[in-house]
Amino acid sequence: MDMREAISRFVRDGDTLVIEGFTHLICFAAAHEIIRQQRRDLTLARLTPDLIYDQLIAAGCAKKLIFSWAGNPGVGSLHGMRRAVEQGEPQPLALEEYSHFGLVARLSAGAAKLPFWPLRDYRGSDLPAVNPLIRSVECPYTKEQLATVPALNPDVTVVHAQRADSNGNAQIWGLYGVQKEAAFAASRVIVVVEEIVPEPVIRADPNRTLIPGFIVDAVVCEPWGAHPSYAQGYYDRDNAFYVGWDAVSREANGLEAWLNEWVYGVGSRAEYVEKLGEDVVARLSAKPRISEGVNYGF
Amino acid sequence: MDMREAISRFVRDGDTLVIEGFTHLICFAAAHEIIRQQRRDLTLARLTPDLIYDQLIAAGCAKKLIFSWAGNPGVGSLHGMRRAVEQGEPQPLALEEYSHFGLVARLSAGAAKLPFWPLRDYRGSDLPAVNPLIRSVECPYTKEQLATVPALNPDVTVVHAQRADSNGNAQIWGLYGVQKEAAFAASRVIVVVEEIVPEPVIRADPNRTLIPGFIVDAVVCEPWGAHPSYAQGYYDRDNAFYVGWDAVSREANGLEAWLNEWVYGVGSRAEYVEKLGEDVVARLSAKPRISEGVNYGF
Amino acid sequence: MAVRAARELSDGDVVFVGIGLPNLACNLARATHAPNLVLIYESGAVGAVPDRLPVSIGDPALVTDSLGVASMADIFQFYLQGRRIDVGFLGGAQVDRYGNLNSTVIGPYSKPKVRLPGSGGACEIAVHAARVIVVAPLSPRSFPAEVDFYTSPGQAGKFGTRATLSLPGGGPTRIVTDVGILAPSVEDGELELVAVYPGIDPQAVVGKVGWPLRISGTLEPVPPPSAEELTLLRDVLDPEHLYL
Amino acid sequence: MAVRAARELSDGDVVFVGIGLPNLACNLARATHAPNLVLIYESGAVGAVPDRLPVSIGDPALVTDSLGVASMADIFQFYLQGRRIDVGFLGGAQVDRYGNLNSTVIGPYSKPKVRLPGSGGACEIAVHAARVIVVAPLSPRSFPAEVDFYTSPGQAGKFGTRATLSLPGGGPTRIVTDVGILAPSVEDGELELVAVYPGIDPQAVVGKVGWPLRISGTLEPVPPPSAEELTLLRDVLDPEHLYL
Repeated sequence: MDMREAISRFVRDGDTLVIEGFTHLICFAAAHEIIRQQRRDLTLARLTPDLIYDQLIAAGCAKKLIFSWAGNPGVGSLHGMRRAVEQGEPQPLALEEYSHFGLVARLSAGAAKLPFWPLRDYRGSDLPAVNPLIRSVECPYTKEQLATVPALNPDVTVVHAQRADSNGNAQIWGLYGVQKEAAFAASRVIVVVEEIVPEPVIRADPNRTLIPGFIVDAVVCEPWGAHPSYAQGYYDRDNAFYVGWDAVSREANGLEAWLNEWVYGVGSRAEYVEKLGEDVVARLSAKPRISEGVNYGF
Repeated sequence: MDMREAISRFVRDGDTLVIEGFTHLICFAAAHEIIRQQRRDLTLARLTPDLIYDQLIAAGCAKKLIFSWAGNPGVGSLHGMRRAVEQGEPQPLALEEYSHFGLVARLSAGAAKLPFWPLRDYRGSDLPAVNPLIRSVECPYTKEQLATVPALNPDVTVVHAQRADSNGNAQIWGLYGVQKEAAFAASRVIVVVEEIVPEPVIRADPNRTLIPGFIVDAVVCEPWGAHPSYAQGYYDRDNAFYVGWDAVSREANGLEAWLNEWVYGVGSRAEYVEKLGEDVVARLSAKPRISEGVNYGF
Repeated sequence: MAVRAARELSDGDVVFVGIGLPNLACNLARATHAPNLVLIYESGAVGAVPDRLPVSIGDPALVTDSLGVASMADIFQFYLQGRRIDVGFLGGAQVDRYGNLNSTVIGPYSKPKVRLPGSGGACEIAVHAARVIVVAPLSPRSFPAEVDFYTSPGQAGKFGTRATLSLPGGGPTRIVTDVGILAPSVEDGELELVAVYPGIDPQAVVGKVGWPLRISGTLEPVPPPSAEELTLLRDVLDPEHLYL
Repeated sequence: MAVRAARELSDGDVVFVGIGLPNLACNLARATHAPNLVLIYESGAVGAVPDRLPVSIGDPALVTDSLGVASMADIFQFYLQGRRIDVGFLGGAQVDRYGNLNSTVIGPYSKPKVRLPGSGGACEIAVHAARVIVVAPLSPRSFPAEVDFYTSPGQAGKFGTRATLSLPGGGPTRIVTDVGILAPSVEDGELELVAVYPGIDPQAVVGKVGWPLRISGTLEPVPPPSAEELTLLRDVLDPEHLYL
């Protein structure tokens, strides 16, 4: 399935959407297609909104953000997000805030179809005071109070992975983030990969499979689909892009011009990569560091 | 460290002991050394007691068993365990019974240092009626009642793995069982491996690491240490042994004779393997099915 | 029974498989009408294609060439409790009139006549799987009116019905025996005889259970095993006759 | 500050590392007195040995040649809440008299003067790590008597003390600044000046915090960075001067 069809069929106005990936494997290709298809009133959830949600918010796709750390890592603020929160531009954005552990726990509960998840956290913190969804429960054994967060069950989760077979059995190596929990928690799952591989490639190393194909609704092959994020073994993080985003996004018209050029101005990820140019692709392409195989025989 | 020293230093009379591994990677070598060193009054916990706890119980090491499925898979009863429960021979054995999910949840809670774990289970079952440690908690969001089990924090967990470096950074492929949870839940961790490999072998494929070395107290190299269980890529399960155990263990003196010959009668795992003989080793040795490597470069 | 159980599976079903007959049934279904069956074992093997009949549920042949391996915590939390399983297979020493299963003890728990292995994953499979197929030969001893011990919940029982207990899965929907098939009635969840195998007299089946067995008004015809099914079972899937 | 922070680490410590100065401090410690430091990143990299200074906490260089990779659920549940972490590094826009940290908002939450990134993993690091090293330059604005928002708990505050709150970790034990080091007093957990760097007048430090700062009776001497430490930092660990 191509990205246009996957987004068109599985992402709807008003959905709660999770595109996860902690620094690694953040699916910008899906976000850009969502922007092009002008989805509206999304509730966006992610530990680190990162540039990907900054762009979705600036493009007017979102009405609410659920998050735990909102910044451009190592660089500064997310200006698009701040304009929405502080000035209501292009539209107001409601915030629901956790810590990383809290949001990981929300997705874990969602994946396990439990209504809540317990964690030892938040005592001595103001976070529960500003988020009434952080509550507590009494342990039936020790009688101590533990914090709780409610399950988060997205309507759609997009997982970017290095590779999958055509049924969506997806393999990830390097940082896992909360991709597995986000996928199992969702009603609909879109898997986007650097390569579609024959099923025997997956079956030759089953311990690398993170997402089983039978929970996947669409499989999209989108090389370089995570840029400016990265895919271990495929391409490096484009740190210069992250640093440069600060200047691009500082004013609304700068960010808008960027969207016009790099999102609305291209029809697909393939065009985006072509526009990125050979130099960037060459600079970021991964050098080989191939691991050894292991024996699955008996 | 050799097995004798590892057991001598880290397993004590009265300990709660977990030797996990679901069919795969069950560390009989550690159990046999515990029998030789005549540890007493152990509380043994395992999803499937299997032959390994049948032997420990028959050897008089255990006073209590925490379990969820007590049988010889595909064969029949565990006769050593039943004699202890039904006739108090060689000593009485207390039982504490869960379902698989319940015991997995107890170890997960232990690993997470939470006092309990919630699960949607046991309604319509008699299990909570015969085990007062299965309780319930009210969800702070939906007000529904969920089952709970208390944390299980073993004094010692023994994990068998295919390989580790000398610091105990241990890699497992094939079935994981609850080895990770059992290790993180424990106060002391003994890792037993088929091979000690140089640290760069571990570092060349970090996604295969299940247990980090810094939580490990002892690393023991014990080839064929899981026989008659198996190690994927090293040797097959000795199904004939499992089938044969029924006749061996049906009478107390048969089981005792087996222990005399195969446990007390050998000084180490190496002697056991030698006694096993070349034919058995040849029959069970794994055929090669080597996976491809993946690229960890950037 | 393996043939009849196999026919209960639909192509594409995600099946939580136990060892023995269920395993055989799944492999037969995969080889015939349901090539896209996804076999999941509680040991953690996902999409297994064992090239030998596994003796244990954690056999290495289940891992080699499988689609994935999951930790048991993930299997029980994300796959089973996460409601990703269409069909669970269960057996039991006792099956009662509402499909409650006992695999724990015959007699009282504290002083059992027979100590059975216990739940394993059976309780949670009965709670969560969208539907449960029970495979058990029919006899008065193993089909009492009420089980001695409720290991795994059926359609109703002393604790209430699935609805009053808020059990997410469908519970036992088909009981495949050696003479016919029982299924819960829509009205009250009591098992009734819905099919008998060729040559079996429905009335003779009635006496083999410990309650007054109702015979469904629409008794389904069950075609006998085909030559292809039998050949597959005997020559390919269980050549060593471990389970046949 | 990187040199001083590095010296707070002992060989063999299991350290939960943030990006920037803490990362630099850990690599300096590894290169000098603590070769067996285990670096863990909340992104999931365990035993990382980055061959370049990572710009982000999830840099691919943290994975290549690391000892292991864990899911974030495992990192937070089994490593951090599981009490396997000896040292956590934290910063914050505000550090108050009891070591409470604010990385959420300056001003009221609903109408902030400055919206900061938020907790990330800071709250749980402050709750669980056996000890927490805070790295922050000293100024009256960033060291108020009480933080505007309690993101991460210190030794005591409006909610109670660590003991009354049953917080498992040790909380902030050392606050490494650009002029000296603060540490909580044993009596009441209030931060006091326990060390000043060469050439710094302790009295001048007092005026730089928003509460009457006590000077410890046993002010520790702090040797200046050695030539080796400076060379390592400037030429090897941060050759592009990202953080120096």
